Amino acid sequence: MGDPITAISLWLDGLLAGWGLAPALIIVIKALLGVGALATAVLLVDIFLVWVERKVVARFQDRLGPNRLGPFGLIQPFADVIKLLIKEDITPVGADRIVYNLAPIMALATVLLLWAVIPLAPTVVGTDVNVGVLYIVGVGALGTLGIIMAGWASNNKYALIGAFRTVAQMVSYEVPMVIALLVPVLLARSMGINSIVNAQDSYWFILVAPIAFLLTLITSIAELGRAPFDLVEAESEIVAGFHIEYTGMKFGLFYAGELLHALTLSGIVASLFLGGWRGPGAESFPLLGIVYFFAKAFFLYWVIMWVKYSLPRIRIDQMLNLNWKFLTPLSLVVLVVTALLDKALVGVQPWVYVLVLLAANLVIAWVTLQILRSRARKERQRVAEPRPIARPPAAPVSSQGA
Amino acid sequence: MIPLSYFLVFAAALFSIGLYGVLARRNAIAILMGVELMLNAVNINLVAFWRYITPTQIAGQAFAVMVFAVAAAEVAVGLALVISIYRRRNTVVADDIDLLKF
Amino acid sequence: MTALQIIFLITAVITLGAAAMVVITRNLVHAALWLIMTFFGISVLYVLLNAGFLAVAQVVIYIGAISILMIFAIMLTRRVQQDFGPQTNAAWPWALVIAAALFGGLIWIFSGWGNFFTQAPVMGERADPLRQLGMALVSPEQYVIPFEVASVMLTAALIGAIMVAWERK
Amino acid sequence: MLNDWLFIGIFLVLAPVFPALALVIPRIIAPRKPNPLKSQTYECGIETVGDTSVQFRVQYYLFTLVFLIFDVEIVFLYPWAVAYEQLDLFAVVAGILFIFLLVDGLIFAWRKGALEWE
Repeated sequence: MGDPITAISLWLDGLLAGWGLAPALIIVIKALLGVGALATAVLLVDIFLVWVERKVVARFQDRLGPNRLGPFGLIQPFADVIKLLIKEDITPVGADRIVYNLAPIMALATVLLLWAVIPLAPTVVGTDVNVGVLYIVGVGALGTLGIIMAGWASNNKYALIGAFRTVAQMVSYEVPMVIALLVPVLLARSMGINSIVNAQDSYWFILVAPIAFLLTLITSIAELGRAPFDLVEAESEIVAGFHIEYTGMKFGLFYAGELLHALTLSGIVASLFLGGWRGPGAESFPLLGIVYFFAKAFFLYWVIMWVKYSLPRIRIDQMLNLNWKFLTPLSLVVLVVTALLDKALVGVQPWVYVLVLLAANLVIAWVTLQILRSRARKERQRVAEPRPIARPPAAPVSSQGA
Repeated sequence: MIPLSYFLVFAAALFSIGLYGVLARRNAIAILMGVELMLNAVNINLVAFWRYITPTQIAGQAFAVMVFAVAAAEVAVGLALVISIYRRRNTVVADDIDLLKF
Repeated sequence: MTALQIIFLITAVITLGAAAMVVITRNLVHAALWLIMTFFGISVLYVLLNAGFLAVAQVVIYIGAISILMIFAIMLTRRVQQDFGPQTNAAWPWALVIAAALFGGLIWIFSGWGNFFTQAPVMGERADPLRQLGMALVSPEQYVIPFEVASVMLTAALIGAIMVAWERK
Repeated sequence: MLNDWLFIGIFLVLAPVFPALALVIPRIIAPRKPNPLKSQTYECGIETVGDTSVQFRVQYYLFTLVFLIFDVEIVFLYPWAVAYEQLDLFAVVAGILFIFLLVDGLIFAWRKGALEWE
């Protein structure tokens, strides 16, 4: 009795066949039920995430967080949802109504779509489509589109500037992300997420590709637009960025999408590098796999929040420099080294393979740190030089703004 | 099952729509959009012929990949030209960009 | 009518409608959004053709990169954004005639071809087009030269576009 | 093969339904009293001046351009990585050469200063 999911699936097969339905129709009905169950479960987790977010940020700031409504304030997010539902929703003057309403739907729907390929347990896999990793990148691109639609349709300068910044950041960080994601694909020889999890049966890929893991995590945080990469919604400059004009549930959808996106990306990173649902006994008791998966995903989610509430916001030039002059070259180096070593180490014992790749990663990390240290020394000298405090503007300000 | 004719008719229609866009639009960016439609129609044909005529050889898919690269290069350079012209002449209407005439 | 045919027809009608809106609509940002819809429909057709890799590559490259570049270009040429006048040139009826003639001609040529109504051969369970593609792109007997040339071309396009679009003040 | 995509296809149809529901419910239960003052564009309290479509820097275009080229090239490497088991040394070198051509473009953009935000 280790596998209730397969049992339910078989029972449904028997039941529907008993009604005299065609086999093709049974597959469709089962897929429909699966999608409905998965999406509902994910959205419930999403509501729970509101509570996690508020509780954890309170602890980071030495507060208690929501604690009045229900045990530990657990009912609080439902109250939040009801409040958002009965808020008046205001469409700003001059907005492009269709695009304006479509944008928040896209923001949440694209995040939901990612769950179609994430394996929760050995038997609870939405679908192991053979291009899973690129599917994730592609759906992420659709999310970018939702943001640009929101910013443009709001008919607000700040929203448009915020959307432009967001998109510039998201597309920039997609480059090292796509390169870093190539490393687990190379190691597993497959793009299917579940195939990648299956390939990690003897060791997790974080052991052979720790730098790729860190790169994926950093670029994920940037894709999310969370601190320290939250200059896209810098309150002091452009108020809230692309969702400035959204009220009530429309704003709620952006908020829910952002929280769920964080957990989703944590889950993807956990699947690609931390073995996903793998853990002792997960093969024989698939439900344990769900527990392991969410434990790993929530651990990474907590790391993302830890980073968010610890680091200050970076400037836009620093953001772009970090991406193009540090993360992208580093990811290319990691990819080439991994590819070459993998080909050179054909037929060796697994532990030799792991040790050599781990050592190579450590060497790369050490060299990178040395380069960074010397750059930081120069930067400290540059900043310490005496500079004029304030100057009157020499020429009229050019028309190129924003 | 879907016969090959469906895909070919679809691709021909898409190509014609793209051609109309290229010939009729005034805005240079819109013309580039028409070119994209035509390239996509070509791609559909390549992949359809691969699937229906020579599924064991991968030529159709490989050339579809090349068309992707060409489309990306075309858009990158084309839009760069449009932006450059816009900054100098303040227009993106293709009929007004007739520098080469004189 | 099988289920696949119905899915194809719905997708095709939506895609062609979106493509028509791309060339008709006056607002350029809307044209770009319709273009994205067209790309998405085409990616669904790739799935129907068992070309999963091309389907996701279509979404990543066309929707995720090319469309966003186009939207940026539209917003950079901002005076154009407010141009809601007629977006077609004087010769548009001729363009319509040429496009219709091309469509008719293509259909006429196709209809005389013996394989026009051919059905798709069954793909074996062991067929793996993705792996086959990966090997074909870098194998010396097949497409390694076009592959590397594509890379050179993209690099050249990058250099050229930067030179054209960017001028230091 | 198509069965794999069936799930995603159904997901594609159903995924927008949930957020759309969340937008329809407030239509019914939330108050709706629009007035011209309320629906003004928000800009820190002051009245908005001028046109929404401000002039953007060309840098946004340049970064997206570099991204486009990189994205296309890296997507082509994915089949190469999937087929890695079957590749001989020549094929591996061909892939690495592809990456080096990519690095070429990056070095050019860097040297040219197109990656600086001014």
